[in-house]
Amino acid sequence: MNLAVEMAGVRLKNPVLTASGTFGYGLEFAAYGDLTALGGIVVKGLSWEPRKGNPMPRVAETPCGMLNAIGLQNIGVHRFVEEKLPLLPWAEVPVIANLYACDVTDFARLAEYLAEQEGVAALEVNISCPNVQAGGILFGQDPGQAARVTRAVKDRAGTKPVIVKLSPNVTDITAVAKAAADGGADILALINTLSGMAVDVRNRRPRLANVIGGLSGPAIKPVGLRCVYQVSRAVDLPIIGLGGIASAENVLEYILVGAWAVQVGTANFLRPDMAFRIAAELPLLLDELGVSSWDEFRGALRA
Amino acid sequence: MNLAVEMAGVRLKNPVLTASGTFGYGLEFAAYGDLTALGGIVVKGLSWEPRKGNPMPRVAETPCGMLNAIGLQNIGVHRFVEEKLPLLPWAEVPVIANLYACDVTDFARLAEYLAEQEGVAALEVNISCPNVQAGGILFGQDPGQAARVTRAVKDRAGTKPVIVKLSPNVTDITAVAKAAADGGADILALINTLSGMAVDVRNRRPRLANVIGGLSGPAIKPVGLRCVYQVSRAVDLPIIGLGGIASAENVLEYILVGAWAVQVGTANFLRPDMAFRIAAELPLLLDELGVSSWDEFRGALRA
Amino acid sequence: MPDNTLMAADAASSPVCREFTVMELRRTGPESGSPAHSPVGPDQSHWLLDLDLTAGFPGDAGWTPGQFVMLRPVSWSFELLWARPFSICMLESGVLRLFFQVVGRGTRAMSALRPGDRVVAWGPLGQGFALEPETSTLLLAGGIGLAPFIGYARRHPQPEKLRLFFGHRPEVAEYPLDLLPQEMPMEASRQTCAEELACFVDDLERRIKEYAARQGLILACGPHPFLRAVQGLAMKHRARAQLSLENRMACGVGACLGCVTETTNQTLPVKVCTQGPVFWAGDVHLGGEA
Amino acid sequence: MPDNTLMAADAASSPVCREFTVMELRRTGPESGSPAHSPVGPDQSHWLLDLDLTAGFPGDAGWTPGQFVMLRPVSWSFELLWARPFSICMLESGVLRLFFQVVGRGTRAMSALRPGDRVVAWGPLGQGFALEPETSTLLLAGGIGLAPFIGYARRHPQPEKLRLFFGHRPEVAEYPLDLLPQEMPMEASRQTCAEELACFVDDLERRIKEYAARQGLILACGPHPFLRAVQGLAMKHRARAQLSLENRMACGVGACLGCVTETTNQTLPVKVCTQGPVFWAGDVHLGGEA
Ligand SMILES: Cc1cc2nc3c(=O)[nH]c(=O)nc-3n(C[C@H](O)[C@H](O)[C@H](O)COP(=O)(O)OP(=O)(O)OC[C@H]3O[C@@H](n4cnc5c(N)ncnc54)[C@H](O)[C@@H]3O)c2cc1C
Ligand SMILES: Cc1cc2nc3c(=O)[nH]c(=O)nc-3n(C[C@H](O)[C@H](O)[C@H](O)COP(=O)(O)OP(=O)(O)OC[C@H]3O[C@@H](n4cnc5c(N)ncnc54)[C@H](O)[C@@H]3O)c2cc1C
Ligand SMILES: Cc1cc2nc3c(=O)[nH]c(=O)nc-3n(C[C@H](O)[C@H](O)[C@H](O)COP(=O)(O)O)c2cc1C
Ligand SMILES: Cc1cc2nc3c(=O)[nH]c(=O)nc-3n(C[C@H](O)[C@H](O)[C@H](O)COP(=O)(O)O)c2cc1C
Ligand code: FES
Ligand code: FES
Repeated sequence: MNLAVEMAGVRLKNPVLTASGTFGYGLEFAAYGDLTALGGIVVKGLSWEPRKGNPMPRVAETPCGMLNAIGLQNIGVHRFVEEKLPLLPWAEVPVIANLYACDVTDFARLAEYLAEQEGVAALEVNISCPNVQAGGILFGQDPGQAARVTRAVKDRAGTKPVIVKLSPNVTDITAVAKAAADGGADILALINTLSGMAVDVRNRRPRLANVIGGLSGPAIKPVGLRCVYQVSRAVDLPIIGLGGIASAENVLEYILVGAWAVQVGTANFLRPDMAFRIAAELPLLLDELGVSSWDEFRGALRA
Repeated sequence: MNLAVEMAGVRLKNPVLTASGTFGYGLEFAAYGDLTALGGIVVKGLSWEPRKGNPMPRVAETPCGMLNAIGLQNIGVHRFVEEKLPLLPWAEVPVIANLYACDVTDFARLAEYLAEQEGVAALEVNISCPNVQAGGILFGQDPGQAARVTRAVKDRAGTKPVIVKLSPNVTDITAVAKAAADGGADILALINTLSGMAVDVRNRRPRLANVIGGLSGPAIKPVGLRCVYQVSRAVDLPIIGLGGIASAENVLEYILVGAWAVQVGTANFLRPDMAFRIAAELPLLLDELGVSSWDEFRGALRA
Repeated sequence: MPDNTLMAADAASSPVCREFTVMELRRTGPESGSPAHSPVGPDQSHWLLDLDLTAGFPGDAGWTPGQFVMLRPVSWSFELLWARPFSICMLESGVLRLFFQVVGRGTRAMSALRPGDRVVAWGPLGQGFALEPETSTLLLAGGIGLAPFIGYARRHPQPEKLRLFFGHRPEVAEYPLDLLPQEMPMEASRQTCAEELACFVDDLERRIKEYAARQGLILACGPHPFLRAVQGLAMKHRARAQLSLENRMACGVGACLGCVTETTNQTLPVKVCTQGPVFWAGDVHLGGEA
Repeated sequence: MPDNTLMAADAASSPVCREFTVMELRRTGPESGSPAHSPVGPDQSHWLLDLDLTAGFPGDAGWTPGQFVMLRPVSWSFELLWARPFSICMLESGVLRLFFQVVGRGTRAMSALRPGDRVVAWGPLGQGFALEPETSTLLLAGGIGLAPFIGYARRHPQPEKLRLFFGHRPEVAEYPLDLLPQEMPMEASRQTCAEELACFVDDLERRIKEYAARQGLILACGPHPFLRAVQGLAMKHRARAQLSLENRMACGVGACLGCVTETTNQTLPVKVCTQGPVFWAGDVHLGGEA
C-alpha cells in the first residue's frame, strides 16, 4: 500500500518520524541508515541561546524505560541553522525543528527565525517547560498558557505548520489539546515524558542530579496510547503519536487509536538503526495484516 | 533494627502491607505464607452493594507492567464483614478496608458501617472513582471533591484512622494531597494506577473490554517515587508509598523518598509468596546497608 | 454456595509456591529429539517440560487431573510480568511434567529453557475433572487440550472405561500419545479445512449423543470454539459434561479477578482459577472471547 | 573546534550496527575454563567474550585502541533498555574480543551468554588513544581498565617502547595478561587495603614524573578515582597524559547527551561517547561522580 501521509501540508513518505532529543541533529545516525528513508526527522530541542543543560548524572535506566533530565543542552538555534541544517538532506526528508523556551517572547523569536529557514518543514513546540513569567508552572499543564504560547508561535510561523507537543502530566489532556487547537496548532504531537524519579538506596542519592526527570520507553506506551485515543476523539486535528514505540507493530497500535504519524524516541538508543528498521518493516507488516490504506486503518479501533 | 512503624495510631510490625485489589481478601494467600508476618493487609475495594465489575477481558500484560479494568467486582461490604473478616487474623495483623463508592453518601455509609467493625484497623478511601453526582469526573482529580469525600468519611469513621489513596493522573498531586489533609485524612496512600490502554492490531480490538484501564507494576515505579517525594515535602502526614514495588530494595526506595510504609501490589501476581518474601528480606537488607532506625532513614535522600 | 466454602475446598489441596529446576525440555513432533537449546522452533511447536519436584511439591495424592500450575521462569524478571497457567500433565515419581505449545512470547521463552534453569511454580490450583471409576467416560480433547487428559487417563483406575476423541490441526506426531495408557481406546481426527471441521463436529455430536444416552460422563478441554460446540451439543442432548476453561490469568490464586466467567447460578462472575477451570457445562456462560 | 568537524572525524571511522553471534565466553581467573553456561559466578567475575565478525564489522584497519562498542544481547528485550559500552580489547582475524567484569545487572546477564546467542553491537565508537610509535609510552591501567591496553599493546609497532603499570584489587589471575605482547615490560601491583593504595599512588607519581621528564606519553584507563589521581599527578608534573572516561552511556552515538563531561576549552559539556572517551588530561574536568 501507499505509505505516504499528508498532514497540514507536510508530506511524509511514511509515518515513521524520530522524536526530539533521541535522534540528535539527525547526522549522528547517518552511519546507521538512510536518513531519507524516514518519514521525518525531529531534531533536538532548540533554544535561542546555547544551553549547558543539567548537571550529571542525567540519565537512569528503569524497568522497561529510562529517566532523563538533560535540561535541554543544545547548541542554540543559530548554530543549528548554520552548522547542522545544511548537512541534513532536508530536500528529501522533512526536518522538523523542536522549540524550547521559558517565556512567550523567546518562543516567538525562535518561531520567527526558524520560519525563514527553507530547510525547516515544520515547527514543533515543546510546551513541557516552565513558564518563568508565570512562576514556573509548565506551559503544557495549563490550557490558557498552552493556547497563548501556541498563538505566539503560530503568528510568527508564516507558512510553516505548527505542531504542539503535549505533556501527559495533566489531569485532562483533552483540555490542553483543545486549547492548543484554539491557539492555532496545525498538528498535535503526544506524549512527552512522564514525570518520574529513581533513587539509589546504597548511597541515598537520586539517580538524576536534577532529582526529577522524564520517564520514556516501552514502559509508558500504555499511557501514550490512551492519550492519543482520548485526544483523537476530542479534537479535530491530525495527531503524531509517540511514547514507547519500538517496533512496526507499535507504530500500528498508535495509528489504530487515531494517530496520523508517529515518532520513535527512546528506542533509538536500543540500537541506532531502530528507526530505519521500523520504517522498513512497516510495509511488510501492513501486507501481512491486509491493510489497504491509512484512511481505512487509522482510528479503526473496534471499541 | 526494630522494624515496627506507628502511624496515626496504627501499629505495624513492619512497613510491608499489601495493596488493595492485588491480595484478594487476604485469605487467598494464606497457603503461601504467614499472614501475620505482614505489616498489614489492605483488602479488595468494597462497595455498599455487591458489584459485578466490567466485562472480560479485564487484564492485559504490558512491558514491565499490566493494565486492569476489573471494575471493582466485589461481594459488597456486608458479606465481607460476615464471611471474610472473621477468618482473617485481624488481632495479629492490621486489616485495612478499602472503600469504593460513586457518591459521597455511599462513602459515608460505608465508613459508618466499617467503623463499627472491631476487625478493621483503618479505612482506606479509594478516590479514583467517578463522582456520578459531579458528572463523572473522578473524586481524586479535583481537590475540592477530594476534600469533601475525605471529610464525609472522616466524620463517620469514629476512632478509625482514615487513609486517602491518591491518583497520579493529575496535574499537581500535592494539591489533591493538601485537600485530603484539609478534609481530615490521617494518612495518605499513593499511587493508584496510571490511566492507560493497549490494543491488538490483528483483531483491531482494545485489550481491555473497558478500553481504558489502570497501569501498574514495575513500569510505574518512577512515577510512584516522584509522587511520594513531592507529597512528602508538601504535606505533613504519614505516607504509604506504592507503585511497582517488587523487592525489599524497592521498599527502601520509597522510604528513602519519604514513605512511612509501603504496599506491595501487582508483584503479588508474580509469585503469591512475594509479599512474605519481601517482608522477610527487609531486615537482612537493612542490616547490610547499616540502617539503624526508620527515623534515620526515612526521607533521608541526599538531594 | 458461599464463596468461603469453595475457599476451604481450595485450601484442602494445599498449593505451594517454590522454585524448581528444569530437568528436561523435549520437543515433540517431527523435530522431536532436537536438543532443547536449539534455536526456538517454528510457531506452535509442542514441548514436554519436566521439573524436578524433589524440593517438595505435593505428591500424587494431593492433586486431581484438570488442576493446573502457574509457572514463571526466574529469568523473566519483569518484562513478562505474569506467570502462565499450564495443566498438570503428569505428576509422578518426583517429576512434574507439563505439555505446552508455543503460542506467544511466554511460551516461546519457555521453549528456550535449558536443564538446570530455575522456574517458580505454584499449585496444584483449581478444581479438576470429576472422576467416576465405574462410569463410561468420554474425553474430548482439542489440540493442546490433550494435556490434562494424559494425567487423567494415567490415574484412572479403569482406563478401559475411558474413550478419548482427539481433534487436532497440527500433525498427530506433535502429540505424545505414547504417554496414554494402552487400555484406553482412542481416536484422533485431524482438521485442516472447513469441511473436515464440519465432519468433526458431526462426529462429536454422534458421540455426545451416545454417551448422553447411556448416562456417561463427558469431559472436554480445548480451544474456546471447541468448548462452545461441546457445550451446545451437551445441552441439546442433555449429557453430563464438564468443560475446562482456559481464561487468561494473572495470579492463579483468586486475587486479581482477571479470569472470571459468568455462570448460570451465581450473580457475581466467578473466578476460573479457583472455582474452575473445570465447570459443568450447564453452569457456565462461555463468552464470545476467543 | 566546531561540533561538525568532530562529527566528520567520527564518520571517518564509519561505525556499523549489526547482529553478531557469540563464539565463546570464557571466565578468566581462578575458575577459568568453567563452561560459559555454568551458573553465574560470584560478583566481579571477569570474562572474555568473543564475537564472530564474519557478518562484517570494520576490520583491523578501521579502528583505534581506546575506541569502544555498544553491546546488547538480543534476549534483553526491553527490561534492560540500554546497550552497554565496552572497550575493544582485540579485533583480529574476524573476531571481536571484549574483556568485561560483572558489576551489575547487564554484565551479569552477559555472563550467561552462550555460544550461538545473538547480540547487537555497534562501533567502533569514539576517539581512541594517541599512538606515537617512537615515543616512550606509559600505560596506566586500573582493574578492568586493562581492556583497551591489550589491543593497544598488540597493535603497537614497537611494544618495547611501552611499559604497563597495572593496579588491581582482584587477584592478578583474573586478568588475561597472557594476551599482552612479551616485549612490553609490565608491573602489576595489587591493592587490598588503604596502605597499599597509598603506596600505589606514590609509585604512580614516581613513574608519571619520570615520563614527564623524558617527554613520554602517558595513557590511563580505570575507575574514576584512579583517573582523578592520574590527572592530578599529570598536571602537577606537566606530563602529556590521556585519560579514558567511563561515563554512563545510553546511546553511544552522541544523541542522548547523557554521557557528557565538562571540559576546560568548550562552553557546552562535551559528549564522552563521540568526543571521548579519551581526552587529554588537561582538557577535561572530572566531576565528583563515582
Ligand atoms: C487452566 C489452564 C490450563 C492451561 N493448560 C495448558 C497446557 O497444559 N498447555 C498449554 O500449552 N497451554 C495451556 N494453557 C494455555 C496457556 O496458559 C497459554 O497458551 C499461555 O498462557 C500463553 O502464553 P504466551 O505468553 O505464550 O502467549 P501470550 O503472548 O500471552 O498470548 C498469545 C496469544 O494467546 C492468547 N492467550 C494467551 N493466554 C491465553 C489464555 N490463557 N487463554 C486464551 N488465550 C490466551 C493471547 O490473547 C494471544 O492472542 C492453559 C491455560 C489455562 C487457563
Ligand atoms: C567507553 C567505555 C568503555 C568501557 N569498557 C569496558 C570494558 O572493556 N570492560 C568492562 O568490564 N567495562 C567497561 N566499561 C564499563 C561498563 O560499560 C559498565 O561496567 C557496564 O555498563 C555496567 O553495566 P551493568 O548493567 O552491569 O551495571 P549497572 O547495573 O548499569 O550498574 C552497576 C553499577 O555500576 C555503575 N555503572 C554502570 N555503568 C557505569 C558506567 N558506564 N560508568 C560508571 N559507573 C557505571 C552503576 O551506577 C552501578 O553502581 C566501559 C565503559 C565505557 C563508557
Ligand atoms: C534523552 C531524551 C531527551 C529528550 N529531549 C527532548 C527535547 O529536547 N524536546 C522534546 O520535545 N522532547 C524531548 N524528549 C522526549 C521525547 O521526544 C519523547 O516525547 C519521549 O521520550 C516519549 O517517547 P519515547 O518513549 O518513544 O522515548 C526527550 C527524551 C529523551 C529520552
Ligand atoms: C488487578 C488490580 C485491582 C486493583 N483494585 C484496586 C481496588 O479495588 N482499590 C484500590 O484502591 N486500588 C486497586 N488497585 C490499585 C493497586 O492497589 C495499586 O494502587 C496499584 O496497582 C499500583 O501499585 P502496584 O504497581 O504495586 O500494583 C488494583 C490494582 C490491580 C492491578
Ligand atoms: S487469575 Fe487472578 S483471580 Fe483468577
Ligand atoms: S551516550 Fe548518548 S550522547 Fe553519549
